[in-house]
Amino acid sequence: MLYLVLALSSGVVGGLIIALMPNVINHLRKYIVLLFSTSGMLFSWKVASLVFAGESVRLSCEVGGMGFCIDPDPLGAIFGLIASTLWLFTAVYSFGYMDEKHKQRTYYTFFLMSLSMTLGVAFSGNLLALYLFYELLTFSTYPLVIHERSSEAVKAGAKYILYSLSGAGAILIAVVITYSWSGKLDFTGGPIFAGFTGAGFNWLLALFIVGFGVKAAIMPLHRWLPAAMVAPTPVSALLHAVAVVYSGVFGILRVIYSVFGHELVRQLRISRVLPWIAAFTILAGIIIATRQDILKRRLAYQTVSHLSYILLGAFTLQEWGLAGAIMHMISYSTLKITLFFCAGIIAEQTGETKIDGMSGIGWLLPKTMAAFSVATMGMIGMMPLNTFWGKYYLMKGSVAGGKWPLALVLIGSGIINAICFVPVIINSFKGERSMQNYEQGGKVNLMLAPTVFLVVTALIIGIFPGLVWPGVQAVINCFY
Amino acid sequence: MKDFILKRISAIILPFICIYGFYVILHGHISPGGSFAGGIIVGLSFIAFSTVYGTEKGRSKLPEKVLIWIESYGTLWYGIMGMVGIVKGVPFLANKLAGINLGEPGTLSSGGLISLIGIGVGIRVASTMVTLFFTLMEEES
Amino acid sequence: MISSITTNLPVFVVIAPLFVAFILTTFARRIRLVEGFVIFIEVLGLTGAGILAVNVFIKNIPIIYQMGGWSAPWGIELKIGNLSAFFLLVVAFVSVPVSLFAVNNLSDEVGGKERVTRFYVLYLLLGGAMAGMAVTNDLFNVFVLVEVATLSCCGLVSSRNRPQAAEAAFTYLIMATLGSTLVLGGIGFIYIITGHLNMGFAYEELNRIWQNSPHVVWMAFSFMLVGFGVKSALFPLHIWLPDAHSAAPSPASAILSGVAVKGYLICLLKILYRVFGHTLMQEFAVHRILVLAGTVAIIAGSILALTQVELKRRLAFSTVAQVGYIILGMGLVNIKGLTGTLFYLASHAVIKSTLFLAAGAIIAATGKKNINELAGIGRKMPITMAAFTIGSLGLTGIPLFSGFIGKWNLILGSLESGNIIPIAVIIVGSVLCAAYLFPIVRVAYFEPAPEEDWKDPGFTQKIALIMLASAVVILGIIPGPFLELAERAAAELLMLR
Amino acid sequence: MKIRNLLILLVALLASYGMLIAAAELPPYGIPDNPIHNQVSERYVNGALEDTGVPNIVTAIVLDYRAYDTMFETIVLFTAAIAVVITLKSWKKAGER
Amino acid sequence: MSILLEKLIINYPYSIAVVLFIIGALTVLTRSSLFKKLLGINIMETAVFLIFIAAGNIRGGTEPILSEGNPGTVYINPLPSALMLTGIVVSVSVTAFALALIIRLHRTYGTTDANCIAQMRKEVIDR
Repeated sequence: MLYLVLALSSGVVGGLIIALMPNVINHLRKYIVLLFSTSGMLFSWKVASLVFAGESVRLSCEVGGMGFCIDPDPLGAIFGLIASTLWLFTAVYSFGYMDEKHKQRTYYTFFLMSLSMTLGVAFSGNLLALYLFYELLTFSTYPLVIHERSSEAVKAGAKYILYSLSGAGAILIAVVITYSWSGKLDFTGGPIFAGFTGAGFNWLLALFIVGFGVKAAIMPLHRWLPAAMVAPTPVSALLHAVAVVYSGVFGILRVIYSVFGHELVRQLRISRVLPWIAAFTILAGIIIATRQDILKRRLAYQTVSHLSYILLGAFTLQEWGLAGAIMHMISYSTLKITLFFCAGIIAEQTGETKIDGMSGIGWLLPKTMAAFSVATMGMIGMMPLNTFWGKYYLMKGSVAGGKWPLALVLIGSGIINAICFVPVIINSFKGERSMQNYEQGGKVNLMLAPTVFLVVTALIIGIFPGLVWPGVQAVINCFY
Repeated sequence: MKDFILKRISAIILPFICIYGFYVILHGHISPGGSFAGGIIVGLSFIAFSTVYGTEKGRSKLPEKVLIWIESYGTLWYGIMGMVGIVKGVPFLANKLAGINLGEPGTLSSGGLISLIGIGVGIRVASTMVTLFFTLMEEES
Repeated sequence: MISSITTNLPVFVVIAPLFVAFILTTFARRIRLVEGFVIFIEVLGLTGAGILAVNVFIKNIPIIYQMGGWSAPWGIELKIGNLSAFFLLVVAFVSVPVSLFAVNNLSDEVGGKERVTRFYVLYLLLGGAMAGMAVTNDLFNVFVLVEVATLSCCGLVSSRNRPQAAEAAFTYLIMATLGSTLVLGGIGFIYIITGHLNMGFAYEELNRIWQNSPHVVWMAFSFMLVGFGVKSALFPLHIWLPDAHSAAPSPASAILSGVAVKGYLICLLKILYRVFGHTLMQEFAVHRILVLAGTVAIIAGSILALTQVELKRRLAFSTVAQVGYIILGMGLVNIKGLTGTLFYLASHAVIKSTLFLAAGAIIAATGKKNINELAGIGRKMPITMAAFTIGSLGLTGIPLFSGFIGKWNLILGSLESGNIIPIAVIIVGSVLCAAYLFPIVRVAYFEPAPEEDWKDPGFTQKIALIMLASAVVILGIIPGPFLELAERAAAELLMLR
Repeated sequence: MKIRNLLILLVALLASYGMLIAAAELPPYGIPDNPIHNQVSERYVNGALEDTGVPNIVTAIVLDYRAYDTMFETIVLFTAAIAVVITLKSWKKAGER
Repeated sequence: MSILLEKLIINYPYSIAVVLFIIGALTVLTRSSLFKKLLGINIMETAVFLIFIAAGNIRGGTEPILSEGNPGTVYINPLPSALMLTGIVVSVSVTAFALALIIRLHRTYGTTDANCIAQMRKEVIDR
């Protein structure tokens, strides 16, 4: 209860402090950011431990004649853990990246605020709270997207906010329809539509999935994501590879398992189409990625593809599929953020953003490129990296669901991942480069430390998947 | 306007027009016509005067302050007449209920508040007409 | 004494501002006194409206006031049900901060002391007419009040000493008079076939004998719709509004967009539901027409607002779009929809006043009219821009702001009426609303400010902005009794009691 | 411009058709038992004298039965006067006087 | 159709009022001269007044002023006349205000034609 409030409020409070603090103590800003992101992480760990211990951490209030309720369950707890933990690393990384850059106050303010919003999405206990925090997340991340203030950035920001608001509108309609059909919005006590049935639910589910799919970057709705890559790298890494996009994925998981319930979804006709949409997105995303020559855009399209791994797991409606989805959620986030960190380091150190221009980079930044290679292996889904397990359970789930072609899709996408990123690595170790003719921006060590740490974490989880398995098990027990 | 005959004739007629207007106002409740018609006639007499003798002369007869005063308090007069009812403990604008002696029908003093209200309305209608005329006539300052 | 005041409160809330207006002109030069009087009477009116609303809310039976003691079919009666109390509260509340904002702030836009005094006179007359519209229960009285409101609105517009103001005022006057002529014609039709001017009696008579002359009822419907549609700027008839509302002095724009338009909408609501009655509306499919007109107005108004580059014009066009929401809600003949409409009406009254006052403060401080010139205002005028931002969030319908509850109820209502298109339109409308409001906020906060010393407006102006903005938030967070009042008013309109 | 006028003409024709039908449907002109001559007007005609004490019934209605309307009527005149004055008079700024 | 015409002829005041109304509306909407617009408005209002007054009329009725002596007289309905008294005053006020606006526009632009003013407005710079 108290921990919940602290976890949710730490971001907002920190953001306000940074926004309002006088200029004379700007040198303290980093420490404030560090303090509050740490507190956010610790308290969300505490909340998660309580949740996994089976205690109910509930916080509900009546606002505007409508009940908003915060009530994390294992799924939300896991999302909260991922987000808040990675937030700390990203904060450290940003200290290096944002060093001597402009508009730091705005950046850190909204950086911390969006932590609160993400945790709110994760811990929300009914659809209204989910919708509210989803909207607020859009607004609190908008300033980060347009951080560069260039016309391109403004355009990207407009695209981002327009897409997100349209999605949110679809969600609002769906929420109202849910309310008027079922009369309740809380997730606790089984799915909302338990025992309902009818053809109308096809459309309702479609509406929900379109709404959340905007942020989850399902294929026709993904266009804002590559555009949003104009943001500074930490933002792209955290928000557009993990937090924001996960809020969409998380929303879809919520809708399927907490609003509709997998039994109902299994009865719906639409449930036969959904896995194939996910599969299409997986392949199309990664294939488009191979044609990008800017590293960050390539990573963005890879994000599009990999998000649909998780959705695929959810859409199979199998226990193993759900397990794979959760596994992939955890492991993919660590590695993807690593990839973005590496891209950021490269861009900062050498000013290279195009892939062709990266020949020989590997000799200049060996640690970075090593981390990059390991992460790429993970993306391909090799042993002994954690993503392997995610993929493994996904395949298991899709085969168990009697949809073995989906397993082939997964394998194929792994291969295309290799085609897409191995050349980058090889290319980066070709030819000679000397460090002299580059001006070095940022503090490389501050940027490198979290990167390496994350890679190590990924390896550890990959070798001992039992570390995270209880959480996954808890989620499955909660829904099946 | 330099026309001698017009000036003389209007000098003779206009007072009677004015008096007639007041007559119509006063007899509004017992004969055809009423406060509005009478007010318009009174106003017209002044308007005719200032068309014949020039706006300045007309203004000198009815200075702006007087007009503003009449308009404001003429409209307020209506409300005060209405408040009589409230003071007597009956609804706004009550006449017979307020226990006012309606007088013997057909006489000038009959109708209780009606005649009083009528006089107020008539006078302020006249002043409004004159004000509108002066304001529309006056040149760019 | 006290008892006489409380029993006569319905008429006092109407005539008090009018009486003050009459005597203001006699000491036109002493502007401080004038402003003091105006604020005083506004606060008094707010108190009176509050007392009335509490009475109605507790007793939950309409207060009937028979003017001059003549009972209903012969005399004029005032009827203060939940609807009237609701709208009285809105009018009285909004006009207080607006007059606070106007204090000591008009000499640039209006001119010398006399002009300012006359501005206040017209302002009070408008307030009195609005209060009268809220409480009256007589058809012809509605027409007279509408005329008072129209003339004072046009006067307020033309009080700005710019040539455009006169032009806008003339267009406004001609269109509005056309509208009120149509309204008078509609009243005439109703009166001729029923023989009653009192709304209740006309309702009974009309529902008894309408089969005899369906075409007359139909013409009466269309006259009312077109007439009040012109006056409240329903989409195809809105052509006068942008000029008028952007040319007027800022407090006037706030009161025009915030309250005046709503007054006509309330009259339309009264006539549709209290005179014709919802059965007759459904008989003639008027509710479908309303929904259609509302959807068209939302989309078209928002798109037109997107194309504007001038701040006040954009806000004016957004008023066109928002009127669409209210008309749409009138068409969903059920409690949720009408509750949503009424609540949305109130919240838009508050929000649009906030936006216009903030815009006025910005324009007064910077002299910049266009949106792209407002870079960095947010830093230099924090309070003004904060109020503007809160208003934008409210108008877009973000949760925790007042607009959201109205939209929520509207969507529920259109679900209840089994109509899906309005829902989509409402959502599209709010997305468009974000599209035309948030660029302003972005430019104001996230772009470098030029080296000029722009300041927040004076003390009273700040107070006014803070009052309105906090009202937006409070309505969004604890609508409680207000929403309850709106629901009861909706039930009253549907004659479910 | 042409198109606009044509459109207006079309609307006008439509409206006139509807209004003519309505006019034909209105109660026949000048008949004593039209709905408009109901108890309201009877009360006015028969009771005005003892209610208000004035034989001119129109005045009785204007200034007594429906005096509230008439008050607003005078207010309309007042409003018009103020509006005309504010439109045409004393253009100078506050500082200049 | 013939029945319609018959009824229209019976209700000839209403028919005339309709014609007047349409004339006025067309004048307002199509003419560009401000004066003509104003005249159109007045014509429309007159039409509506005509409808009211005609509705109040009774064949063979006299004006509603009680006169002692002949008790058998039929008085016309006084209410519409009273209402239209108000209506006429209202239209007078509107006309006055519109004239004032026209004068101001004429002072500013030197013309009373809406189109010319619309063209000129571009050139006029705010004071």
